[in-house]
Amino acid sequence: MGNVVFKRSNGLSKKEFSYCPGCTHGIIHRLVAEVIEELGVLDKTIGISPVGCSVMNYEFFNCDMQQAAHGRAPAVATGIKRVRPDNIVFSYQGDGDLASIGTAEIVHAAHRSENITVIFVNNAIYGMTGGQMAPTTLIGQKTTTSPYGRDEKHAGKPIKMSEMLATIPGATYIERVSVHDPLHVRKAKKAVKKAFQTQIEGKGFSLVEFISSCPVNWGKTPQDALNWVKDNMIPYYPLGNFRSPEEDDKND
Amino acid sequence: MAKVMMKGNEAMALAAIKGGCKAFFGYPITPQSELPEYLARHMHKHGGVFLQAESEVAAINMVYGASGAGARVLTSSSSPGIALKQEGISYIAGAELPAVIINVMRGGPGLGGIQPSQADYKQVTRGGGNGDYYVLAYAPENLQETVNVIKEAFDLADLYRNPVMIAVDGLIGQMMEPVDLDVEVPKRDLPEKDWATIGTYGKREPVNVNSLFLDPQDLENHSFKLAEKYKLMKKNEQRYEFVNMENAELVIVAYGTMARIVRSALEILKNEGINVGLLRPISIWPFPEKAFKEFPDTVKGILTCELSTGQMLDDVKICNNGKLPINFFGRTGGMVPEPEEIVKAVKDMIGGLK
Amino acid sequence: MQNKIYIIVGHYGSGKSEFAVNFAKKLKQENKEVCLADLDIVNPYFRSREMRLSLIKLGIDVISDTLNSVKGLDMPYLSPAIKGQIVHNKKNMILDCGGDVVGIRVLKQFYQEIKERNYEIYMIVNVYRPETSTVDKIIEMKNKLENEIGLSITGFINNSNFLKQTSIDDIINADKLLKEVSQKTNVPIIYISALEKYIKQLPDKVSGERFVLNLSLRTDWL
Amino acid sequence: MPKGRIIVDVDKCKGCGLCLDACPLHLLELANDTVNKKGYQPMRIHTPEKCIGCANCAMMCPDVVITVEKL
Repeated sequence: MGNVVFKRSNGLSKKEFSYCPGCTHGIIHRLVAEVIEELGVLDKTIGISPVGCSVMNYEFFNCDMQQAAHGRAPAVATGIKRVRPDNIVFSYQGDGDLASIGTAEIVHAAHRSENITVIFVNNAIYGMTGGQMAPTTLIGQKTTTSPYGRDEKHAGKPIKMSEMLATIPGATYIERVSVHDPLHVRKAKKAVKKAFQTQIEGKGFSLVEFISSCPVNWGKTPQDALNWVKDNMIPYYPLGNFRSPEEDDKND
Repeated sequence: MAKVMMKGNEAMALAAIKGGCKAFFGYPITPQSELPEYLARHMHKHGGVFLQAESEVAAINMVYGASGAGARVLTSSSSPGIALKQEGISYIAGAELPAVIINVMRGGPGLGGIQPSQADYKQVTRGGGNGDYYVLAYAPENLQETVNVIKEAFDLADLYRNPVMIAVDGLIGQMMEPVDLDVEVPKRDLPEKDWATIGTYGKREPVNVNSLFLDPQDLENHSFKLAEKYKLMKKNEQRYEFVNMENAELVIVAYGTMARIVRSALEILKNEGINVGLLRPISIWPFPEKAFKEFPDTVKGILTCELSTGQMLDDVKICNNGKLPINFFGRTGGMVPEPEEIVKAVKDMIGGLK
Repeated sequence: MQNKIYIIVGHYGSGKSEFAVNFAKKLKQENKEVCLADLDIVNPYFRSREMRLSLIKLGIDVISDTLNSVKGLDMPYLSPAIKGQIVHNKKNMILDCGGDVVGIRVLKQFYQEIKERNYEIYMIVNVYRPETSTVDKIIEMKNKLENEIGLSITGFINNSNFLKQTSIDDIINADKLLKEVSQKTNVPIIYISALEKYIKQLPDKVSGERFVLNLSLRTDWL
Repeated sequence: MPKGRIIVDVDKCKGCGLCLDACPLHLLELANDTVNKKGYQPMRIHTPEKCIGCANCAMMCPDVVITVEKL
């Protein structure tokens, strides 16, 4: 027997993911689960499932979960965290959920610097409802509700949530990551860990934005979808840190 | 604590604290803002949480989260705000979470006005949001009854794992009245909250607070389970008061502030030798249908009085089932009638019956 | 005789507006020129402006908001005529404030003008309100109110009641409490106010001039 | 001697192929000649003796079906 260097995290349940082949929700779930387990907080973590493709992720995380109304996960997280400040609370939200219907909730959770962690999955499309335009859909990108390609004169330019949230004084840690190759997956995990550490240390609001893919609704093979992330999404949604606790410490 | 003079909104806030409320999430709206203001000043002294949310929508979803995490939670608002909260209320009912919601009703529709109204009757008693559900709803008529029912509401919410709404009109929120906050109210035998998300701490399997049932068979099962619960509430939680029913030739059905005005009208009528009774629903859902079987034979008609254009009227019609003639008297938009107007409506009806 | 400004302050719900309306009528009956200014921007109901029409009929000026509302307005919209009346000094003015410290914040903008005039600041007390239920609490409330206005309270009005459930003993007990406050603070009790039926039964020993209240904002059936 | 070994939960693999490009030595392929219980073409390692146990495949696997050992 060799030395096991990688195995399925106990932060995940035994249940198989219901996602389409090649959907990066699975990678992101794994990273969150691994971090929670490695930080030793799995048994006191409470997660919040959104509305979207990951609506049923309460079945996949091996911790207590609440399923929230569309966009309201930050409010639900606030309710939980305020009455149970010693628990670790995270929400998991897609771009329709967080960047469209739930903009008020995410902005104000950041503004109050709620001591929660938000996992934001941006794949530039509404996956669950059948490939409609999202607020993050790229200019020219064809979806079922932007059949001629997103026209900025009609639908505006894609919203950059991390940049926007980073302008909020209460936001403590904001980072955008991608999972299109192993190197970036490893970087992404560090960001998730940092986000949860920010919460564990009581420093306030943390959010990690994942640039993600949707092979099925984009009409691409899983690998082509990741290439599209690299070639089209990342140039518009630059990766990196937008806000960190250290920076806040410096400014204090 | 002895009797004190309190304003309705602050008495309701204190009653919630006395009822074991540990968290409040809300958003200001007239005429209930003194309630969150009171809790902002006092909640922390009782180890509770007060948070002003960014909207009613957020507030009710915070209630969902906190309740799902096992806390006794309150939110309050007024009619248009309650409309915004319906999304969350539906989720709370669907996920079978307890919550207490106070609705200090004002005139509508739309922005309406800020004066007292009972025009939310249907919003309150028909579930209000999407799906097959009801909220247990009480419409008390004075501060003592309001305070008592709020204290009890937290137990009832926990017992049935369902939202409980206290629907009072703006006058009850704004008026002063003597009240004793420490009147004993019935306690219920409450089960452990083993469904609450408080972390597994290695002691049990993870739990999930949820209202999603994608398999229609599962959702039907869930809906029938909820329906059984509502049947039980209908059986056990109907609450009403009869006033002056002996030999009454007419029964007025009225609740809340309207019932107070009717009481004065009954006195005037009595002095004129006209015997009229009052059925005062205290629970408006479940509606006190049992009461309609208890009317004496002398009753020849029913007059429904509301601060609306006629909403409870439908429930009165259902319970009456075509037996007796029914008239309606209502003022709305924040207009509150004088007892004399009801006296006239009674006389008109009696005249018509003869 | 010089016109005065009477500023009515106190814990909210202690009966300021009912007193203010009755006080305005009393002054009018004494053949004085009266202007009642409703400065309550905190409460949406039971404000003295609800009596605007009947008071105007009696020859009493009523000013409140820029829309001259009676009921149903919950915007502050403070009328500029309030300051005008204070400055012109042509009438006795009653400034009916909202409750607590929050309610009298609005007075600050008239501070200079009030200071230069002959004024009384009456603190209405209902000792059956939980936040003015003891000697210490009443004094604490008095101090808070004075700190907010920057002016001293010149008299107490004992308006202690349980509405329809009031007994004479309730009023007598309140009198004892307020006497102690008065002794400790050197602020006199100006009036003891109650419905006529109670005033008639009051023993001689209670402090303050008897002031008969006729409830006008709260209807009989309530 | 291989430096590493991967153990694949074959019946949970969805055959998405993201692991294929992740393997620096291109040791992985989708099995053209078989389907798993789910009806997918599962991935497999064609030259296991060259595996270095880098876990890049596991990094990219959205269904977390790969266990990696260093030998």
